[in-house]
Amino acid sequence: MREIYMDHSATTPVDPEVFNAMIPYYTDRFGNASSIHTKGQRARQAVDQARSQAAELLGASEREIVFTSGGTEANNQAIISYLSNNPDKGRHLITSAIEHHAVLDAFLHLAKRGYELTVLPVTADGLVEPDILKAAMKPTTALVSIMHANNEVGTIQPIKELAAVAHAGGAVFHTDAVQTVGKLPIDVEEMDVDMLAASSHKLYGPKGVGCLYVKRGIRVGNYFHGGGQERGLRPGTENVPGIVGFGTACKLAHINLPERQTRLNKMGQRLKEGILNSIPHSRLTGHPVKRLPGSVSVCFEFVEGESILLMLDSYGIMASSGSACTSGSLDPSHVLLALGLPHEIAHGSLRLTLGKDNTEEDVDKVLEVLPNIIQNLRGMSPLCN
Amino acid sequence: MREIYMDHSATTPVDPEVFNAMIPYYTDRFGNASSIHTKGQRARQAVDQARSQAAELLGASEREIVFTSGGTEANNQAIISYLSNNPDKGRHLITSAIEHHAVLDAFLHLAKRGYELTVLPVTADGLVEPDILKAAMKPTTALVSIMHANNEVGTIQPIKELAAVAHAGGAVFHTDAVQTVGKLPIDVEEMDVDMLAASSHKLYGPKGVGCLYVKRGIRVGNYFHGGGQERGLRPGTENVPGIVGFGTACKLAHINLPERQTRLNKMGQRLKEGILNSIPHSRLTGHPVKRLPGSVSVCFEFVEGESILLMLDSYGIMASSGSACTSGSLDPSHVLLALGLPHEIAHGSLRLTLGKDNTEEDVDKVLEVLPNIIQNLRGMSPLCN
Amino acid sequence: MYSQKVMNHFMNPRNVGRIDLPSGSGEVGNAVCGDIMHIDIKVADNIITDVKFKTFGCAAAIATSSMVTEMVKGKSLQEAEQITNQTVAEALDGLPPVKMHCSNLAADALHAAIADYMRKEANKLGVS
Ligand SMILES: Cc1ncc(COP(=O)(O)O)c(C=O)c1O
Ligand SMILES: Cc1ncc(COP(=O)(O)O)c(C=O)c1O
Ligand code: FES
Ligand code: FES
Repeated sequence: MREIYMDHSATTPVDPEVFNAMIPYYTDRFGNASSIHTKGQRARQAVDQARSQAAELLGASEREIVFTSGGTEANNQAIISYLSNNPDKGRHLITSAIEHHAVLDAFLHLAKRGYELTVLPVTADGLVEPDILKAAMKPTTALVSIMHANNEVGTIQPIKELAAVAHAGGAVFHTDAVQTVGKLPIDVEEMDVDMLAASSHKLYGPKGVGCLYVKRGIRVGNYFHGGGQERGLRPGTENVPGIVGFGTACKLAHINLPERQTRLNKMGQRLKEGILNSIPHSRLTGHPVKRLPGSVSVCFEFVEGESILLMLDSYGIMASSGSACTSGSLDPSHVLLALGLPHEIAHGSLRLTLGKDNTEEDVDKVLEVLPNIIQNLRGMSPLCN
Repeated sequence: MREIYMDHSATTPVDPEVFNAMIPYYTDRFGNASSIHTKGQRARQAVDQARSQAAELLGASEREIVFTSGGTEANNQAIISYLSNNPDKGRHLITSAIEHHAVLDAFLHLAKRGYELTVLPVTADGLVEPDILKAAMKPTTALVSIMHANNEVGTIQPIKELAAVAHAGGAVFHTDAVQTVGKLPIDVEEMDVDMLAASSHKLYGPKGVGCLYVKRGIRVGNYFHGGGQERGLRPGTENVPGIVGFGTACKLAHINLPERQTRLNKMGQRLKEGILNSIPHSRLTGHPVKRLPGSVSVCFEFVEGESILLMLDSYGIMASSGSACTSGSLDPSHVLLALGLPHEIAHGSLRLTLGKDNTEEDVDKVLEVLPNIIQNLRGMSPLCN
Repeated sequence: MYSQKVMNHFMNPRNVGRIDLPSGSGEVGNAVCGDIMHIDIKVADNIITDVKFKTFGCAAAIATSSMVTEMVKGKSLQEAEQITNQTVAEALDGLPPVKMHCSNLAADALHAAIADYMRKEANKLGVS
């Protein structure tokens, strides 16, 4: 059975070219980048090269990139270390209701530590409206953090406009771009963000590495305490092979982005329309057009997400859901609820996220089996007859 | 020129068997361990297996292991999250003067946040004496953290005795075992520690991964804020290949430890004696016998560490120094100073740390070239005639 | 995550559907929580001669529903009443800890159906 992986927003395979670039750094060029000897210096050069590759993808300069262990760390560091390093700034913070937990929970942590937190609502399509942000700004607002695109429903935010509002109000602007780096063109200058978080494993790089962009002049601090790595901003022995892989993934993304974007947009469009047209009582979640290329998120009434996933898996189709109740909680995700979806509908969510290796045949296959799966499950459901 | 790598305390090459175990998890079994589908579940199983391998090496149970991005994170999390999760405990903390910065700086951070910190002195051999700890204990002592063995001078601490003193005084005991896991037999039960930090790249595993052992019943918390990974204790997508590599490294260490320990002790002994006997005005740093297998740290009067390293490097010999002034600071390491070495002597430090792939010929080679290097540099030094 | 038995009952659920004119019906859970189980039973001479279910929920919810119907078919009401969430989970070779409340529902729905039948019987007696 051909495996049809459609869960690229969860994670991506490492590109073979990326992996090839990493190989030498495990057993041969394994030096510690802080060591003075040849092996150390070679590792240092590899880290420097990766830094310039990451910087180039983001439109940043090399000194503005801090390598981290992933998107969670990058977001945590941006938010928490910025505030602890700028105690003179106000104590009001703004974020949105559909952020990833790596952002939301960092803010909730700060709220418990005495910061005042505003969580902005979103439209039914998942948009944070600049006017809503404007109305929420206070003289004491120190930091605004709005994600570039949402991982569950794919909605892309008007970051440039939002950053402008934050800046007009005297606040610093951070964006969680974990879902967009490598998928959408990014230029930190043009978007005018002060900080931006990225995670390697979402763009065909290895897991366990990511980066934080910090605009020159923005005083973030270290989140870890320890050695002087990353100019003191990220203590801990550098994950050299991981960083090399991330750098290479950035390089490849930079080259392939326009073509991939067009292709995934088109394929995603067909998948979306095919599903909505062939399955009654189904609806798209997120924005109809402002969405991540190749990201299709839908809700089916009368059925539950995990059941859909396991049925799809039996056909070799791998997807995810915002409502698979594995965590012991019966609540659908905070994102689906923030969009105003009723619980019973949010329970039937399915997310299919296409990637570079998916083919039109993969889309055909999903469109062939999904309607039957939904019909089957509905046949068991007491909610429909 | 044969490369002679003698910097295993800085980092180790990934064992080819470890690397082979990791390979499938990059491009094929690349799933996110939180995903419900087949690829996700396979990743989950791999993480579970690694957890049992790590637990076995430490004499812990699986639920006591939290995977982190390395030794720095494990130490930071142990110290900082333990305290923020146990606000009812006293606010006095104890550590030693020779800890790694990942521990020392975490404590200095807490000291700035209002905790009272005692930094214990060490003997000239680098030992923390249980009696000194006992005298420093207060009714308000919440946490004691003493490293298992020192990375610069190799001294092994009497952890069991120190933990007993901490416990008798009602405090929790953490140990930074980054330098000993895989090199010395470790049994957390028998050592009776409450928390213990390890880092994969010191035991022939990949960089960017490590773990924290947390004894059942000890309430640590998450250091990152985000998803529910590692039962909420370590949010962030699991670095599956890294964790698999670390697990495999633990398995191999468990098998090979006794033989390696004997061999490295013997080879280290010969290297140490060879150096001290052939080079005048040289002295061992750290304890004469209670030291890490294969770790030889010495100081040469009248010369400076970086110069020694670069000269050795020109012969393909890779080593390190506690006084290579790369950080822009001219101070020798805090460890050498804490041992009571005068600045001018500490400046001439050299650390040779042997590993499993070093041979007797490597030792011969160092013993052949090092005396000349030192003589050479001394010939340039205004300090000696 | 799931045992083979759970997956088997999930992929090939037994006794799905509704019974026309059931002797008793039970429904537990609600759509807001994400799981509803409906069980119909047919009873003759104190024996459950037929049983059918409809379930909205995760794989564990569907598998436990299916399993409970298989366990009670042909059993006396007294035997059926002995079935607990624990015995359903055991019959499926266990459930992941976070899914234990699903098995709860299956046993609850069955007991609700039996109670419904008893109530109807009692009402009949009362009338006659
Ligand atoms: C939008 C978003 N932010 C943050 C993260 C966290 O990144 P990581 O899991 O690499 O720590 C993710 C993915 O898990 C994400 O999708
Ligand atoms: C004793 C000790 N503790 C902590 C660390 C930090 O570990 P890592 O660099 O893996 O974060 C190291 C090594 O760098 C070490 O030698
Ligand atoms: S002697 Fe030149 S920097 Fe140390
Ligand atoms: S229905 Fe959600 S856990 Fe079973």
